[in-house]
Amino acid sequence: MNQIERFKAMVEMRFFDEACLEGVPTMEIHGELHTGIGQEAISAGLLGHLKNSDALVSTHRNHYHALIKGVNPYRLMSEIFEKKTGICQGFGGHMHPFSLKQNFSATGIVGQSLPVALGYAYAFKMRKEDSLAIGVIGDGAANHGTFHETLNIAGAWKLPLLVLVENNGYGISVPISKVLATETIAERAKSYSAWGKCVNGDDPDIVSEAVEEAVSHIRSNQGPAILEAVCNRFRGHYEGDTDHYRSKTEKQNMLKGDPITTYSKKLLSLKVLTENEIQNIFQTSKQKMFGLLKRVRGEKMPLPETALNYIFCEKTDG
Amino acid sequence: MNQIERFKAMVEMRFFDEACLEGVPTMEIHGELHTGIGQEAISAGLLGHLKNSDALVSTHRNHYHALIKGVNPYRLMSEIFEKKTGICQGFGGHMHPFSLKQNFSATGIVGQSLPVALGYAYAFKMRKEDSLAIGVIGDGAANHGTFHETLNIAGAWKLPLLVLVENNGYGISVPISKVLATETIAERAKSYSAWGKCVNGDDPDIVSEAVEEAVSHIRSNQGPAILEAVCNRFRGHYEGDTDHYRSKTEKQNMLKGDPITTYSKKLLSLKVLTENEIQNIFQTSKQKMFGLLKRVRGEKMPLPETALNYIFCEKTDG
Amino acid sequence: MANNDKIDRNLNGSEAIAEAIFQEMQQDENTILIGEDVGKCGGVFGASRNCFSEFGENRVRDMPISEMTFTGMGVGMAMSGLRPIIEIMFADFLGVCLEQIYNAIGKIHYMSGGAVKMPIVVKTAAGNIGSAAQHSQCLWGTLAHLPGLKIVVPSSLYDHKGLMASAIRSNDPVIFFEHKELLLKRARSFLSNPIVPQNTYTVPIGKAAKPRIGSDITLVTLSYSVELALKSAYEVAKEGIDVEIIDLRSLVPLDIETVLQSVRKTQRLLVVDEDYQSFGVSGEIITRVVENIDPTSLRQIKRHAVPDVPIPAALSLEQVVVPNYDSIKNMLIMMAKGP
Amino acid sequence: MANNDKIDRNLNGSEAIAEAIFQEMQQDENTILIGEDVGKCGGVFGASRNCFSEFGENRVRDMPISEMTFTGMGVGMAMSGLRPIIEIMFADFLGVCLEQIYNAIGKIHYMSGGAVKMPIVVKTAAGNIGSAAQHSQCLWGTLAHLPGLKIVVPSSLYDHKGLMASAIRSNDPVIFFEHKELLLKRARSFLSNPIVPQNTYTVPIGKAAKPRIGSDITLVTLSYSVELALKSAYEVAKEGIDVEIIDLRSLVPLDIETVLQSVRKTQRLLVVDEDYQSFGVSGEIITRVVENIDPTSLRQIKRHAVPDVPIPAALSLEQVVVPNYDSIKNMLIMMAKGP
Ligand SMILES: Cc1ncc(C[n+]2csc(CCOP(=O)(O)OP(=O)(O)O)c2C)c(N)n1
Ligand SMILES: Cc1ncc(C[n+]2csc(CCOP(=O)(O)OP(=O)(O)O)c2C)c(N)n1
Ligand SMILES: [Mg+2]
Ligand SMILES: [Mg+2]
Repeated sequence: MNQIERFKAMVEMRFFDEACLEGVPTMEIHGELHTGIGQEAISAGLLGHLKNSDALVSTHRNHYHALIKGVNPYRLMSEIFEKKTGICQGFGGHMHPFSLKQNFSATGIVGQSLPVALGYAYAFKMRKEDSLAIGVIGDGAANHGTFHETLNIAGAWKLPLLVLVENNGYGISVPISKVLATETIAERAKSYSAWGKCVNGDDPDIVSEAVEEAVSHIRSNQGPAILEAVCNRFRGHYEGDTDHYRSKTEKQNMLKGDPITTYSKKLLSLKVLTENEIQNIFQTSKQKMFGLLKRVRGEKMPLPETALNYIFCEKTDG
Repeated sequence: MNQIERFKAMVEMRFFDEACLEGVPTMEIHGELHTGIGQEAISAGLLGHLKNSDALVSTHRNHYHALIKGVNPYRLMSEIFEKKTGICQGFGGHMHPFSLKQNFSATGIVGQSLPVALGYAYAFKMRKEDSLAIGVIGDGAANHGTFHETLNIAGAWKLPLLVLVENNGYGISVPISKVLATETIAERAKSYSAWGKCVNGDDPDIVSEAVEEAVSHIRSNQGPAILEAVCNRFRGHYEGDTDHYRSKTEKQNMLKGDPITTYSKKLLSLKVLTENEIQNIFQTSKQKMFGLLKRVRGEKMPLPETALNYIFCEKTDG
Repeated sequence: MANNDKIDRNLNGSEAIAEAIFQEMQQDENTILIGEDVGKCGGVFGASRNCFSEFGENRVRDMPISEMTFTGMGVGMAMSGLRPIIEIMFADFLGVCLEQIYNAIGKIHYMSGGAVKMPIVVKTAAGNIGSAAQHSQCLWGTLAHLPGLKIVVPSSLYDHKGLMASAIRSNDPVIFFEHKELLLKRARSFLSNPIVPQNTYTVPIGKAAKPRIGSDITLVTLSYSVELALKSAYEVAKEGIDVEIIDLRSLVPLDIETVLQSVRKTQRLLVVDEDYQSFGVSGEIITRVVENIDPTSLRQIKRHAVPDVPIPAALSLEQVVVPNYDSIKNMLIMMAKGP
Repeated sequence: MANNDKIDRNLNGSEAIAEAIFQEMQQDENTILIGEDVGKCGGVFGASRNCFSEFGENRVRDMPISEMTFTGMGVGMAMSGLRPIIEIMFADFLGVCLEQIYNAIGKIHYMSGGAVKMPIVVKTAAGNIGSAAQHSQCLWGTLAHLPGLKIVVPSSLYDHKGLMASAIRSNDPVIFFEHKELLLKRARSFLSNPIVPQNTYTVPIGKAAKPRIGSDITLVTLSYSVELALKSAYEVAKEGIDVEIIDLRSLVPLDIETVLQSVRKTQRLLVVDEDYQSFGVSGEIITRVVENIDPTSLRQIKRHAVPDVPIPAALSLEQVVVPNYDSIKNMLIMMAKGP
């Protein structure tokens, strides 16, 4: 996967979430929304390393993971906008997208992505399939008991599991440094006989390299890996969060390090892209994503009379 | 605390549990009973290191911890025999003894001793008291999420917590080696910036030395410690367990290493005790514990009409 | 809203609760607050605002996302003499730490033969505000089924403060269910009692309120649905239907006497509940009524709750599964037409 | 016991269940069993005996004591095409992993708009056999309140096998409550159907059984209490009281039709439940009855369950809080004397 594609992916992700933001003040998205804005480099670093059969289980902040895993952006955005054309017909919403075809799912409950990913990993190994499972978590989720239980099992049985930690420094308002016993999360790898590394999550090339390493460790049947990518959450925890717990200075400094800007400069200086090409990518991506938005907005919501469908798949009388 | 007292403690513990065993076939103890037989050296190693104000939170296999923490043996045995004279008036039973005076408690739910101990540790530190909390667990419980959550918090805030792992090699029928990602449990200490050590849990002197180290680490405000003591569970998991999952050879070999016999030989060869004195200790302890048993058997069960007491401590009408 | 002119402070539910916590923490240094984002952030709904700066991080502690453990910590804290308030951000997450709640917090007083007290408050935000299946649940029916726990579910603004104060002072464990909608709703738009005195006061746990007196139908409900019920009752009153509303305030203890008195009068009972319908609150209330009132003097018994379905994401679906102002009104009108 | 001569295999409940699991695993290689001690040990109650040696450790896997995680694993396994049976040793421990059960297992089919199936069985041992507050609970009322889960609670030996087979074949998630007493009870001492055919068969989930036909009182119950009820009914028959017994078999779906038919006939209803009384099974059954039957044709409605108290350790206390043969008999006699 080359750098241009990584860059394009980042820009598309950003505009995808910016398009979603349009639905918040209008109440088209009527629950809280968590965007990945600022964290694009990590998902872009996954590009090219995953097979369709690999599983990815994500969190409340899942849009980018869905996109990188190949979920149809139109159907994803439709779901976020609670439309009948959504991948879950509007029943799931933005925190709970499911796509069996891509082995993609998510959960709104912190820490619970990992056991689900582990279940996939177990199945893959049991069936001697060459696939792996990625469980994505945030830094906050790394202190949840499932982190330990999952990695211990994966380590004991050498299951093909990658725990990808998007360390954006905060669990809502709580700085990870206040509630973590160690410097990094990845250093816990030894406790699970796992591969572990903590990298700069603002540069997709660095992330990609680390993913490469982790994935080849896993695919060569050596057991699980923890990849921690340090990044920033540009916006409040969710749309509506006043983010009053972070100082202005802290936020200003953070925004100076926009991974998209930084990466565009890198590609410019490496002469991989020209200023013009970069602008083109911005424009095309923006058009694409806001084009999706327009179409999504035209779609229908699920019919009220379907609200009691799908409680069970087999008929019951009770 | 000298070796003689350690030895006496071990012998008393053994006879305490052997006295309890008498209540099983007679159904005086009508639930399942977990004895500590074979694991005496660990609790004996705690002797002399704990203050009354220190807290100890134990598990389903809690008799020895209660005794070492200073809980009255008569009232403890009464509780095990479901008598009104029990420390919980027969309401708790052998898995749930509570004694506020000694800051001693236990739980029948695996892994849940640790958070409770951590709560004590937090309170001690907050009030600037010089006490520490011990959370006892088995090897099996070390794979429970609370192990991680508890140690991470204790490590992050340098709380005075000792996690004492009694590693008897099994969680019921499951060998710990089958379900643990590492060689030892104690080596996980690094993940929590904790002190950690794995020792032979069959020799109370070794345990005592390690406890000394751990406790001075904790009392000097350096954060939590994990002490893993390797031992054997001589009987089935509970009384009634057929223990068919362990081979005869394995069991025979295990019984050869009875820590009480081994320690008596050590004290003999060190000339700390004579054969005669050792026999005396056995006799006195046996008399003491079977004397308790006799008295306990004479006690009354709680009155049926009190069964709805203590649901709440404040009156309710609903 | 009738009281609007008397409202000198236009508080919302979260401010009323924060005030109770603040004042109780002032009065007893053993009272402490632990949970996610309760510190500098002041709670994601603001229900512990001002506490961190006043009492410091030892007593108002931001926890890592380790609910199972910090709930269990509350047990150790209580045994060591503290009086912990534990915040579990959303009721939906109770399943992560429920074991500690029902096996330890709810049972230790009993298991210890009365020797150990558990003066613990577990506070949590319940209810639907559009956040789909995993962030909209009430689950108070689940908790009420488990012995040893007092279950408090305030509705009026006045009760938010007064019941929280009582919960904190209680030596028994209390599960305190806030409703997200009420946490954010301001006094001037409350229909039930919106006046929150500045001084400390308590509302006793175990006594239902009767925010509306009426003679035709007894509507028993709790939490945010009390507001919906009041609005519906106001509307149907125009059509001559006189509804009596009972705000349960707590599920355990359950003030069934107040319910019975009302039903004896109206002979018509409607239970409205935002929790799932089956095996929950509505079944218990109705059963206690038929256990106590001669069936021949009961003309109608109905219930209206979430029809045993997860809360869907789309507004179009959500509206038909969660009881709302219109649906309650329709139930009342239908019942008024019946026997 | 009338059937004693037809019993060719004196199985106990755990053997009946193990046989169902064994046969279903033979028929579908995607079915796997995970849990603590389910492997070499064959389950602490023996309910997976023979499976480990037949199917090997990949398909019958001893888990570490990490219930939260291995329950969640079931979700991933199901999404990858497996059909996991998850054993949670005692129902009391469900609180450790309940979040995954109600937020994931129970909701994913719905949240995915029907796209994802959750063919998962969570099996667990409930009920009192003298093990005090933390190892005696039923909690089926707790689970039945949560949408998206089928709740199966077998009593007869025949049903142990047949309902487990149905649960495993079901594409919906099933919580399967075994009762410790029944797991250990042998065919020859069963009062309800003790014949377990060797071949595979299923008992449909959602249809109640009627192990005794009678005309005076309808006794609705489930699990081990069915055995107690049969014994009590046999005794009171001598005094001319003719009890009809309904074994619910499952709480979700709830076969209320069978209950209603019976109550229409007897006009007297007694619900017996070994779970906690309030906000649980008894309230739901009674409510559905009064929702469907004209109150004037109901002569008596009673319930008998654990009176909202933890299970005490001492036998002297336990006997007065858990419904037993005598207490049920006394209820029946008392009701027979009433209207
Ligand atoms: C079990 C559980 N506890 C709490 C929450 C509420 N919550 C949602 S996101 C979040 C913070 C998560 O932090 P992190 O894992 O770092 O992810 P980030 O939001 O930073 O991406 C919290 C506490 C939840 N959803 N689930
Ligand atoms: C959460 C939970 N899961 C399972 C059990 C059942 N159980 C009781 S003891 C035990 C094994 C514990 O093993 P370990 O921690 O090594 O302690 P040991 O019995 O060896 O002393 C199990 C699985 C339980 N009590 N609680
Ligand atoms: Mg974060
Ligand atoms: Mg062990």
